[in-house]
Amino acid sequence: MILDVLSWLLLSGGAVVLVLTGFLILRMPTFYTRLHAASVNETLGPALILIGLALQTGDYANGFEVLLKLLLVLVFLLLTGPVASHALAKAAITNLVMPGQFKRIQSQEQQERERKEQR
Amino acid sequence: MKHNRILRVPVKSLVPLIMMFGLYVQFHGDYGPGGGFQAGVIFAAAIVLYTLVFGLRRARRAISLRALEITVAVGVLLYGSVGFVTMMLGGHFLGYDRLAHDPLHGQHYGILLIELGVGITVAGVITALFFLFAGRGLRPATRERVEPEEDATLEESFEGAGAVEGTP
Amino acid sequence: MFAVAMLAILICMALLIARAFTGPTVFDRILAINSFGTKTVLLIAVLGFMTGRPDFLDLALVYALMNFIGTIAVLRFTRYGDLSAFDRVLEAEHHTDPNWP
Amino acid sequence: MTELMDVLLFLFLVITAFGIIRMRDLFAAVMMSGLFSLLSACLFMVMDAVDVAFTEAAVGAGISTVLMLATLAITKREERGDRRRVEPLPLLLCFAIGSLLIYGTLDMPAYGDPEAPVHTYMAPRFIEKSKAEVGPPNIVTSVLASYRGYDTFGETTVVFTALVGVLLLLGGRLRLRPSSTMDITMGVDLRAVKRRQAERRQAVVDPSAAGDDAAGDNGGAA
Repeated sequence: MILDVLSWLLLSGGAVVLVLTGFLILRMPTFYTRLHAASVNETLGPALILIGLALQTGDYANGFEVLLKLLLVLVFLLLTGPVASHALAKAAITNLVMPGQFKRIQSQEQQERERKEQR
Repeated sequence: MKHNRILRVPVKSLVPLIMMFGLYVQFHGDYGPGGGFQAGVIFAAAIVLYTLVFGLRRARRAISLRALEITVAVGVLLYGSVGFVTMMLGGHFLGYDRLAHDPLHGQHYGILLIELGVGITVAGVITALFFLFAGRGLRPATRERVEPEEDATLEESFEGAGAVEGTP
Repeated sequence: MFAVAMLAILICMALLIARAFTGPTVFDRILAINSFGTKTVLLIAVLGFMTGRPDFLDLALVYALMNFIGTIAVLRFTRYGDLSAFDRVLEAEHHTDPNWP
Repeated sequence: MTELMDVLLFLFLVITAFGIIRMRDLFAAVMMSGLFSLLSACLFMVMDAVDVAFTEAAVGAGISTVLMLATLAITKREERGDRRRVEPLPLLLCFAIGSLLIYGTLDMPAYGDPEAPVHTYMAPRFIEKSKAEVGPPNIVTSVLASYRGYDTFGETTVVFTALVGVLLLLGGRLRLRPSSTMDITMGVDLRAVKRRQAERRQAVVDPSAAGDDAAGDNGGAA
């Protein structure tokens, strides 16, 4: 009973997170703000929903196996999601320049050029 | 090792796990979803992931194209030879009943072997396809090494070009 | 109870598809598709519990894996324009290493 | 709820398909086809075709995207040709064949109809006997590997032949392609970048031209 209530809370919390961050991904003005929303969408939402599902596995005959697989999926998502977000941000920073950040990137490039010329 | 450390560390630990998961799919196909084809694809996906993060040349040093050709042929031959053996034992081509005393056990062995053949073939083919397609832009390994000075600037030239490109 | 989560996942999918099509830059599309892959993983997990047969979580794992590989490949492509051009950067980095081929 | 899911997933699928057709950027189209593949895998999953969903997820979403990207590196990123021009004859042909196909689907049994020929011809026999004859609990595996072993052998040979063809076309050796594949990347002209770098290096060697060059670079960048 307590597990059911807890699982319900986690599932609905995950649902709220998913919908909110989905709207943020659609409505945020620049790429990096969208990335911020998306990384929450990729870690917190699945974590809440999968843990909520894991609390329900007691009702099934092969519950332990299902629990193990759910945790495996969760670990995999938590491992790859932030890595993919990081790679995305890095690729975006090298390829595309946002309005507010143009100066900074250009100065970095100049610094590196100067360093190389000194070498 | 200054490039992509954040990418390298998780991928390095993930690749063997993915390969193990591929083997699980391969041998669990009788009981759940999966089988030789899917297992081969997952196994190849692990190698593709390694190649994407650590570079084609390093992956090709580990797995040469010659070895892949042999692997692919071995997979198809394994499948075909199971059929041949069943014929030698007096059954039909690919009639697995003769592989053991109990027909059910024979079926089990037969399915296991041919799924293994399919898995080996598919894994080899997809890895080789990826190596061949991705290697089109690469210089041959036999040529002398490129000038490091020129290549060291390549990455930065991309960044610089991106900055110029992004100007409003 | 699972229906709520399923509905949220479907709404989130719709929003992500909208972002994938309107996305002004390539990176917005990649972001949307990467998140979409995570949503499909969740959809499969929740669907199993909704139908009462949570046996197919292997599939969720495969989806997560393939989504990750696809994202990394796309990022390599956007950054180096080729799936193997990255090798030149690595080579330049390792030109002092005698073991490098 | 299940009906709502079906309707929404099919709607997403149709929207994605139209989006892919409308798209001129081939790179974006490749990524969208990955999305299409994920969606169709979800639909297979909803229809309980687990093995098909497995294959679709493994091949369609991951590997085919990677192979398409590797192909895209060899070609151009933009679709060529004027797309506002409408050719009347192909359009008419497409409409005729399309309407014929839709007319043909009207005779098909409804989805999940127990009286459909698929469910009355061979399927009941497989379902009843496969446990006793072949063994594995997954009937798809027993049909694929045992009852239809010849077909699977043929498929494996097809995969093998595909590799042989690609090996014949692309060759076993790495080809020499200096930097022509890099030039089309992200719209960046690498030759121009290299030229600029060479000028910069020249400017370091020859200090008299340095001021001009640096000014020119900054002007180009700012």
